[in-house]
Amino acid sequence: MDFELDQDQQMLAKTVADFAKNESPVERFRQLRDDDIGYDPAVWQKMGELGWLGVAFPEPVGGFGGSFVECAIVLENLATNLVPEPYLASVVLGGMALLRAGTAEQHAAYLTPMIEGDTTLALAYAEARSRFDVSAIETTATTKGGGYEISGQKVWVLNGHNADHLIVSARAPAGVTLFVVPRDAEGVSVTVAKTIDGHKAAFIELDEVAVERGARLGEEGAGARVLDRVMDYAAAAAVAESVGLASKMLHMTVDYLGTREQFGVKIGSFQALQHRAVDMYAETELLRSISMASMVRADEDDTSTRRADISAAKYQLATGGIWVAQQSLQLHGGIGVTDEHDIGLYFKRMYALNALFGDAEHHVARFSE
Amino acid sequence: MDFELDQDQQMLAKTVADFAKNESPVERFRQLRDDDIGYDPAVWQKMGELGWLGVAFPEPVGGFGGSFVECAIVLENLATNLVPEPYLASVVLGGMALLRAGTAEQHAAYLTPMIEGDTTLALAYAEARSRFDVSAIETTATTKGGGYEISGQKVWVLNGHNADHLIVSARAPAGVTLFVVPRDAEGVSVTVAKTIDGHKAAFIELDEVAVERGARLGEEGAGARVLDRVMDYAAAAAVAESVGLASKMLHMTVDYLGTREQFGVKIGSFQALQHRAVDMYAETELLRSISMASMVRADEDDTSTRRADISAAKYQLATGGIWVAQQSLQLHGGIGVTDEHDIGLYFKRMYALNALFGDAEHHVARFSE
Amino acid sequence: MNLTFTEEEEAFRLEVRAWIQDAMPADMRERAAGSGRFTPEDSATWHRILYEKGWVAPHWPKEVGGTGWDAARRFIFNEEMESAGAPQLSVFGLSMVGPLIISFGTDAQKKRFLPKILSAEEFWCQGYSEPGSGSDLASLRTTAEDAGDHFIVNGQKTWTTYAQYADWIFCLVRTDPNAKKQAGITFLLIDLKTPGVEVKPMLTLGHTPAFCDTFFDNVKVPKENVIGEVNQGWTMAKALLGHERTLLAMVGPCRNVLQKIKRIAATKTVDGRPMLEHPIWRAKIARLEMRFRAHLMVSYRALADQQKGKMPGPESSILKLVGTKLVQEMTELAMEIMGESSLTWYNEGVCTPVEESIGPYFCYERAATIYGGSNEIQRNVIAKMILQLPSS
Amino acid sequence: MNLTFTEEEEAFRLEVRAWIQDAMPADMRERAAGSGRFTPEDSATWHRILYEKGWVAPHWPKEVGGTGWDAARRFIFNEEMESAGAPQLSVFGLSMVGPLIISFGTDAQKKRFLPKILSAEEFWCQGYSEPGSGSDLASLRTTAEDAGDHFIVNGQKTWTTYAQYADWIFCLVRTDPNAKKQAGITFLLIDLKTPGVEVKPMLTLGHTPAFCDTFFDNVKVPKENVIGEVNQGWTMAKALLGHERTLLAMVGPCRNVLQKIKRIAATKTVDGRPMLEHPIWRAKIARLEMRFRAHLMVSYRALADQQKGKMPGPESSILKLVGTKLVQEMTELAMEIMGESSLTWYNEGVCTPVEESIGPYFCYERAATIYGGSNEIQRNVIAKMILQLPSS
Repeated sequence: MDFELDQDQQMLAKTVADFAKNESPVERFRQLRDDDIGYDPAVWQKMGELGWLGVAFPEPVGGFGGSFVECAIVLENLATNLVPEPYLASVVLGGMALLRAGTAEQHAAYLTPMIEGDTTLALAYAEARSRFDVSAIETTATTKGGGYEISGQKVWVLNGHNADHLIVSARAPAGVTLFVVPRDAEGVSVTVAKTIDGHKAAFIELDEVAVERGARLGEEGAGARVLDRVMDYAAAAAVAESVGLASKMLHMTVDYLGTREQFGVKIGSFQALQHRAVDMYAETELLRSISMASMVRADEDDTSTRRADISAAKYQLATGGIWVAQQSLQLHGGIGVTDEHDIGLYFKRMYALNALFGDAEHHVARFSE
Repeated sequence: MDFELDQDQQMLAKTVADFAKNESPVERFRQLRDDDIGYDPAVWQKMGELGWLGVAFPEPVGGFGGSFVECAIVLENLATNLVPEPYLASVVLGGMALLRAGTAEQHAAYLTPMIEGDTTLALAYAEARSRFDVSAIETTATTKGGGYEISGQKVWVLNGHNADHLIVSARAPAGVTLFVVPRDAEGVSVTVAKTIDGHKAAFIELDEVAVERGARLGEEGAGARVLDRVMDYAAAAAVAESVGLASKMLHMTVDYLGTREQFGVKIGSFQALQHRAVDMYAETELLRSISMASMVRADEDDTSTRRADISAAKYQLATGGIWVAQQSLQLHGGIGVTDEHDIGLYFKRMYALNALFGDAEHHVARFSE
Repeated sequence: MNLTFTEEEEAFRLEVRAWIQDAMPADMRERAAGSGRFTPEDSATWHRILYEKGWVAPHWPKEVGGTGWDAARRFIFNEEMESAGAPQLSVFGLSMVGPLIISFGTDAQKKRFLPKILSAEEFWCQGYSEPGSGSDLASLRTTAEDAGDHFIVNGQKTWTTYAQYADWIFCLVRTDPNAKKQAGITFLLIDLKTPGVEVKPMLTLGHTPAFCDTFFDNVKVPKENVIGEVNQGWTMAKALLGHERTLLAMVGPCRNVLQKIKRIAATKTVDGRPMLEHPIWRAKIARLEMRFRAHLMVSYRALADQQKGKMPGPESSILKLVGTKLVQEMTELAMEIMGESSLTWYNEGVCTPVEESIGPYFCYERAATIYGGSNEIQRNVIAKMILQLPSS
Repeated sequence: MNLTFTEEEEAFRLEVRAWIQDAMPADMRERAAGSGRFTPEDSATWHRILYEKGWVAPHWPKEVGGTGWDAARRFIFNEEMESAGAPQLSVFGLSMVGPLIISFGTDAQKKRFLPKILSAEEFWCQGYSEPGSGSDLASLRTTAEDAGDHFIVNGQKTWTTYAQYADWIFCLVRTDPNAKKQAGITFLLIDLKTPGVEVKPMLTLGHTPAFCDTFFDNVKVPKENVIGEVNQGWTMAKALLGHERTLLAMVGPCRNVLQKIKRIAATKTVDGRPMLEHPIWRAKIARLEMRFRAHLMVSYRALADQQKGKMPGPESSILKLVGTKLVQEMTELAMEIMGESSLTWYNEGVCTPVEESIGPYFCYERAATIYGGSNEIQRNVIAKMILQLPSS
């Protein structure tokens, strides 16, 4: 057993952390909250050049042949400064779905350009009534000519407002199937929705969108299994990101406690607040530790081994991670509930991650199956 | 709306509190833990003479025509010194069942002597597989001659080891029915079981116990409704008792915090412990307040009004009451987990009350129906 | 003990209920049934409607514009207002400075200020907190320098809720810089239109337009605007705190969020059935409802004491502690039930209005455990004042 | 990062598993499957069986009787022992005073004490706490007066776990009454058969025969029984605390209680189905299992550090805090699942043996958040040492 990063991984972590610190202060995220896209395509391009978008993909598709651990490293370190580029949406959700469902040709057409930073992806899997069940969808793909016609409505498509290609799940004659649909295809209408964490997502209506046979990823009916697997990657990714958030929130809170004075002393000298900070530390370390397990297990093919740690990790985000966020806000007092202070931005991001890829009850139920 | 006790009720509270303080120090309970009966029949007799056993019963059966509030007052005040006489078992469980199910003759034969302190009662309703569902019983009452023959096994019959008369629930041809069975009837075997709170209960086997027609309380099949109602009284009684326990535990803990020194100062000056004590105070006051509602509602005939407050109260026992017990132990440190100190006796009694008459999940489920 | 209302009281309840139905404008009724969220303008409109009916200040003495109701009627009135989802009126005039003026103001002050509070001609806000003095209120640094018949006020107040809509602010200011912390503070009323006052709305976590910073740059305030005596402001502040306790019990907000939770849970499905019928989610809702019931009983006890003309018992000290935590737990559950929809943030047309109302409100209520004396400060105070634990 | 074991390690796991099955006496196997509760005699028997196999002290260096296993094998060994429900060995000799003697003892002390710890010829107990010094360990008052070649010890130790079965006690005693609190304390080994020593078992909450008071009345202790230097006892105590951290992580007890919870939940029914299959109760069990998994990963991180010969990272400081709380929550859930059967208290024949074991164990573990440095003290220490928050 070994919980340490190897040398390459340590280097990656340092490079990403340095980038976040030097080139993406939280101020950059703040400014981009009001931007139509919400992030900077030039920075995305640069991430591609630095190889970060391909860390977990095999070499034939333009990746570096690493494991999901590298993805998690990137996410955790980007999170410490709330870097807004759509790594989770495009690399983890879109990329992993493409990688697992697509052919070599499809990889070359859609995955490699994303890895190089030229394009972004989005995975349109959620629907108004699906609530974490990727198979409970009403979007249909009916065969038409040599291809399909897709109709339905997708909700909360992360990066769906700007992605070049959407991976869309739809119910084909043989079951849930994934398709690549260009965002600008005829019949696709995109409504941009702001999210609580200062990002954007899309509500997407597909109205008899015609796609060719080659847009289908894998066999008909193979989509649910792939999505199920991608949801595990996504949950592990959210957890990795939450470790970055929680660590930073803990750090900011401890700093604040050591600086802010009330009643003539540093408030960090008050025992009740000290104990609260210690409990925040404990929850953060529990989150970090189970995140390590979940990022390693994400690549595991055995479903029950993989799910146990990933569900436990997502549950720890929902409990310990959320608690850390709440307490960090509380311990910052009045300043914490202003938009001016950064702590609230981390707080809201934690809640957004909690709401995605299965909430506490979803993972509890799955874990106890 | 009025939450104050009237003058008679205030007098009753004071009399019971004085008795507990002067005549039943916790030491008396300690000694009686090793006694075969576990309480003192002479004290029971005295309670009868003082009228405490009849406060809530109508005058024709020898009571004082009061409300259940009076019962709750007695229980709350007896609890502050862990007075071991079987008030809850005999007055609330046995007495209320008899009152509601029996005829005037049966009241005269079984209820009045109990009210006078000459006898005690027990309600044998629980079975190994019933878990808070009074109708889920396997004990049978088959008609035989002019009477019935009862067979089955009852568990955790409070005061069942010493009661003169058992009220037994059994499945008769027309449904769940209650019967009065003398504890020394032929075919009744009693196994005494010690309970975690230093009391005793009985496991009772009924092996073809023959009873006459006159032993039946009410119509055949009327038992479940009565038991359901009695369980509400019992839950409200447990809550009232828990208010006495929690108040005492809070008081003992605050005293200890103000006395015990560590690191050269009173430990009650440590902010983390102060805040814990305040939260104990909050939970105790929540418990006291909802107990007031539940003791008033216990006499309410409208099921949904009655149940809402009683379930909310029992749930507050299971959450806040238990939490107060846990924290009072923790704040007493090492001495708290010795048998020598009284705090542990209160702690265990709180857990016993929590385990009876529906646990948190039972009342949550019922409340949300 | 008696928890039931008399027949007259129940008749009164029906009268109030009918009146609300009748008096509330259609567009507000629609908002009540939809997002449950009102604008400050709605609140002002409703204030004027109540004023015309004479029901705007049930808790004031009859001679200064109250209704003369006993506590039971006031309680019923509040319950009906909450159940109907009526907008909450601004509390700063009606429930904070108004009662203080009634208790401690001069006749001239009463005549000058009370009628306009009642009629909504003048709205008020509160100037207590400063950037450097949050929990440690007595360390405030806004000064009021004696300049003969007036003071010259300089400094900054923060968290001045709804100052952008207010006409007046009541402030704690330092009038004696040499006195010990709590001494030397004065309770002062300041007209926000006075030159030198600047109000800057603040962007908060919920992006709700509630909080402001208010700056004072050589602001001239006549001495007749002092409530109580000069340098006796701390006494005024403590008297006001007593009023705040029940205000901060959050009974109305809790009821409101519970209603919303149930409305949302009825429309979402898990395992193929509405969440409102799913055992796990029903239980989660029931737990909060049950705790709310216990909390409600604590606040009823305080009300019953008031009804008897007594000071509420010590248990009323926990109302803010328990109520603010509970309303936060409720908004958290609302977020959880919404699932992915809890991401929504000031959108139109993608979620239902009631769903749209949750996120900002959830964020807004994070402040509830901080303002009005943070819950940590509340615990310090209860530990000392009620449990009488030793000082460190 | 790598969380899997090598093939050799997996083979070792099977070897250990097979050996345990083979070596454990039939009556103990029965108790493991039944109540899961063992007598101190069982523990001693099992100790001797392991001793004969050479597996009694895997964490000791090979040259003094350890196994020479790396941390992975030690970890696997522990996991197999826990899964088999084998009795826990007394930790006071093997895991507390033993390692301390190995690190700080003289050659003579090593030769005298270590072999008999291994062989179970001598059992040990711990003499730290005193009635007046609980959390404030340094305020201890048991004195050891210098009398030439020996000390004269007077005082009282409390919470001396299993002293009634022990041969020796290791104590912190005050050797310099004039030194400041933590100075002037010495780590001393005392033979419990020395005249003047009296051991009185204490009745505890759980009525389990674990804790004793131990009294010293002019007890003569040779100076060669000092570990480290005279007046350097505090350094010894701190070194020992490091060992305690992982001992108090409660990984074994948690696993054990989880197993019992599932066994009991399989036999109880709610709404007509086994609790183990009821969504509400399954969720309650799963929540604790999930948290246990996170806790386990924290302890694995500490173990992995040890495997690399490094000091465990700061995160190991939370092990006691989280583990003791978790095992308490598990025993609480076990009680809850038992329903009315949780009333049972040392009965025979009315409940199953595993049910009978819960109540006393639940009571026993209430002490877990108190002993070994109460969780409040743990938080104080972490706040200062790791978070470096300011002192008050």
